[in-house]
Amino acid sequence: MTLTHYLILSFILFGIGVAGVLVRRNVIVVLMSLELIFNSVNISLAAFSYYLQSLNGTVFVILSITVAAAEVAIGLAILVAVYRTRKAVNVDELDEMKG
Amino acid sequence: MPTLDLILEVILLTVKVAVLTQIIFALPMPLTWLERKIAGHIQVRLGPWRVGPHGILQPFADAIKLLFKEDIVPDKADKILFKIAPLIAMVPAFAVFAAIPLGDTFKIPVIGAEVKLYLSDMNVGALYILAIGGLSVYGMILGGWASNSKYALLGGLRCSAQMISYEIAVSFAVIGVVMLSNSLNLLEIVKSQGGSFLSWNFLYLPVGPVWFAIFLIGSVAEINRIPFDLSEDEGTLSSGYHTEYSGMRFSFFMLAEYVAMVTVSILSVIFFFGGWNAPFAFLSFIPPIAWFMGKVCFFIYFFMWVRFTLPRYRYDQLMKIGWKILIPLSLVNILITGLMLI
Amino acid sequence: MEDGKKGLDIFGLIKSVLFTDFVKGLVITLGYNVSRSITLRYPDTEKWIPYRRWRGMHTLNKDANGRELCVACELCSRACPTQCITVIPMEDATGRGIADRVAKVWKVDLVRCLFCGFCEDACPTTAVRLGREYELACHDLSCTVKEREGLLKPQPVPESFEGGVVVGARFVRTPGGISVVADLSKSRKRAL
Amino acid sequence: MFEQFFFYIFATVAIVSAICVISVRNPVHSAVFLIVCLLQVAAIFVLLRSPFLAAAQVFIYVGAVMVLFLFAVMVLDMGKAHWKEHLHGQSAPAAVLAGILFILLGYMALKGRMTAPLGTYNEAALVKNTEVVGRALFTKYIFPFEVVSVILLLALVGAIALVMREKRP
Repeated sequence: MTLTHYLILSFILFGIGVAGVLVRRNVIVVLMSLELIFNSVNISLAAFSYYLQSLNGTVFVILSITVAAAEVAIGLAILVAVYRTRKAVNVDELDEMKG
Repeated sequence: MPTLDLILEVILLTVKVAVLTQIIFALPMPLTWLERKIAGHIQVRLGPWRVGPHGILQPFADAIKLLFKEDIVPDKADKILFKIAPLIAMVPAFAVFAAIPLGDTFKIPVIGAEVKLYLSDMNVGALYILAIGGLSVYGMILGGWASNSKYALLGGLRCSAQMISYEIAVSFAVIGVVMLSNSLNLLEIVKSQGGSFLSWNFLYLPVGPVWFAIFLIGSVAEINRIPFDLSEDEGTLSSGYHTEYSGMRFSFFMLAEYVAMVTVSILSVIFFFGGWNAPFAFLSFIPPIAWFMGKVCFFIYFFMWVRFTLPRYRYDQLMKIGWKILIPLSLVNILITGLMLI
Repeated sequence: MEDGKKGLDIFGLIKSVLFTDFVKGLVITLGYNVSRSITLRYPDTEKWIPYRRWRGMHTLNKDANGRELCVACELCSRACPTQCITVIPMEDATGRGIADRVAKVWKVDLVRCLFCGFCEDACPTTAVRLGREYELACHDLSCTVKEREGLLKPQPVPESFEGGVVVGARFVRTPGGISVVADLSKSRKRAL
Repeated sequence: MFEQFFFYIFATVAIVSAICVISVRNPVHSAVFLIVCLLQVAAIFVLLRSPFLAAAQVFIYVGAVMVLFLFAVMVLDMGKAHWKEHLHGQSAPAAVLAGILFILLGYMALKGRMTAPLGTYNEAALVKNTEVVGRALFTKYIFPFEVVSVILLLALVGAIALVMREKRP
C-alpha cells in the first residue's frame, strides 16, 4: 500500500464529482457531486496525513467535514427557498438573478 | 503467514459473533410477549393467554403467521428500495453490537479459560455507536419514500426530522459521559464507575441526573417509542412509514425497533449505571454479568412501563422539547460539567 | 401560568424539573401492573350470568301443570316496534294450553329484534319472557329465527337463579357447533 | 496483503457508486448511492489508521448530511417531471474540461514526488488516535477550530433565516 493508491482513488472520485457538477442539471444532484469532491479531497488529506506522519491532514479533514455540513445546510435552505418561489430545480431554469 | 493464535482468535470471534447474532435475532420474541403481557397487566387485563401456558408460545405463533403471510409490494412503489429498506433498518441495529461490551471477561468454571465478553475493544466505541445507531433511520426514510403512499411518506419525513433533532441532544449526553469518564472506550467508561454506586455517572451530582434525563428522553425519541413515536402514529398516519409493509418485511422493522430498545437499555446501564459493577462492594460475589443483565432488564421493563403510562406528544411539542429544552439544557450542562472537572 | 398569574411559579418549576407528574403516573401504572387482573376467563373456565332483569333471547313459559301459558292473543306482535314476532293462532282443546286458543306458530326474528321488552309487558298471561341467553351468534341465517318449539324448552339458567355472578363454565366444541356450558354450583362476584 | 485486498474492495465499490450517483435519474437513488460511497470512504479512513475520522464521517456525513438531502428531496416532492434532463449545450465542453482535469490530476498523482519531511506521528503514536487528534485540535489548531465553529453558527442562523416564512400581518 502506498500513497499513490489513495491518491489515484482520490483523483478518480474528484473527476467523477467534477463531471457530475458540470453535466447534471438537477441542483440536488449537483450538491451531491460537490459532496463527492469534498470526500475525494478528504481521502487525499487523510492519506497524506498518514504517510507524512503529521496531524495536519487529519485535523483538516475534521474541519472540512464540518464546513461541508454547514455548506449542505445552507445550500439546501437556499434550494428550498428557491423552489418555493420558482417551482424549478434545474440549474438552467434558475439563471435569473431577480427574485 | 497467520499464526495458530491468530486463527484461533478468528474462530473464537466468529463463534462469538454467531452466538450474539442468534441471541439478538431471538430477542424480540420474548420481548413482544413481555410487552403485551405488561400492557395487559397495566390495563388490568391478562394479555396473551391462549397459546401455551400464560401465552408464552404466542410469539412463535406470531412469527409463523408473519412468515407465511403474503408479501405485498405496492404496484406504484419503488420496488428495489422498498425491498431493501427493512434490511437497511435492521443491519445497523445489529452492527451496533460490535462495540457493545456485555461484561469484562468471563471465566468458564470447569475449563478455567477466560472469554472476553465483547467483540472489539474499540477506541472510539461511543462515537461508533452513535454513528451506526443513526444509520437505521435510513430504513425508515427510504421505506416511507419507496412505499409511494402519503402516510408512509409523512411518517418517513417525521422520522428524519425527529432523528436529526434528537441525535444532537443524545450526542451531547454521550459527550457529557465521555467528559465524566475521560474515555470514548466503553470498557474504560465502565471501569471508571467501579466501586460503590456512589461513583456511578448517574450520581455525579448535580450534572449526572441531568445528563441521564437528556439521554433517556433523546434516545426514546430516537428509537421511536411512545411517547415520541410520531413517525408511526396510528392515530394520524395509520401506521407511519411501515403502512404498506406486511409479512416478513414488516417484522424486520419490528425486529429493528426491539433491538434498538435493547441497545438503548444497555447503553443507559453502561453510561450511567456502572455497567456490570455491583452497587455495593460486599455484593460483588454475585457475578458481574448477572448485575449487568439485571440492570438491562430493569431498563427494558422501564421503557415498556413508560409506554403504557404516557400519552403521545404532538409533533410541535416534540420539536419544542428537542430544540428549545434539551439542546440548550445540554449546552449549559456541558459548561457546568467542564467547570466541575477543572 | 394558565390562570394569567404574572411572575415565575417557582414551585411549579421545581415540580416539572423533578418530573413529579411523570413519577406519579408511573406509580399508578405500576400499581395496576401488580394488581389482580379483572379479566373473565370466558369461555374457557368462567361465564357471566346476567341479572334477572336482563333482556336476552325470548322464552315461552308453561304453568305448573306443563300447559303453555300462551293464548295466541297476538298482543306481543302488535306491541313489537320492529314487527319481528309472528303469531298464528289455532284452536286446540286437548289441553296443550291454558285456553282453547293456542299458538300454531310463534316465531321471533332475532335479527330484527331490539330486545326492548315490550312483548313481555304486553303479554296478559306472562307467557313471553326475555330470558338470560345472550350467546346468539351463529354461522348462518338459519338460526336467526327462533320457533315456538325451541323457545318452549327449559332454559339452561333457571328463572329462580339469582344472576349477577360469574360462574364456572366449560367450553364445548362439537361438530354441531360450539357452546359454553355453565356450572351454576360454582359462582363468585365479579371484581369491580 | 489483507490491507490491499480490502482497499481494492472499498475503492471499487466507492468508484462504482460514485458513477451511479451522477448517472441515475432519480435523486433519491442518487442519495442512496452517495451514502454507499461515503460509507466506503469511512472504511478507507479506517485503513488510514484514523478511526476517529471514520466515526465522524459516518456520524456527520452519513448520519446527518445525507438525512438532510433525503429530507429536502422529500419536502420538495419532485415528481418524475423534474427528473428529465436534456443534454445541454454546455455538456460537451464540460465533459472535455472534466476529461482534461482528470488526465492532469492523474499525471500529477502518478508522477508526483513526496518531498515534505516526515512528522512525529508514526504508527505507534497514532494508536491513541482520538486523544492525539483532540489534543492537537484544542492546542495547535485552536484558531481554525474557532473559525469553523463560527461558520457553523452562521450556517445555522442562515439556514433558519432563509427557510423561515415571514409572517404576513
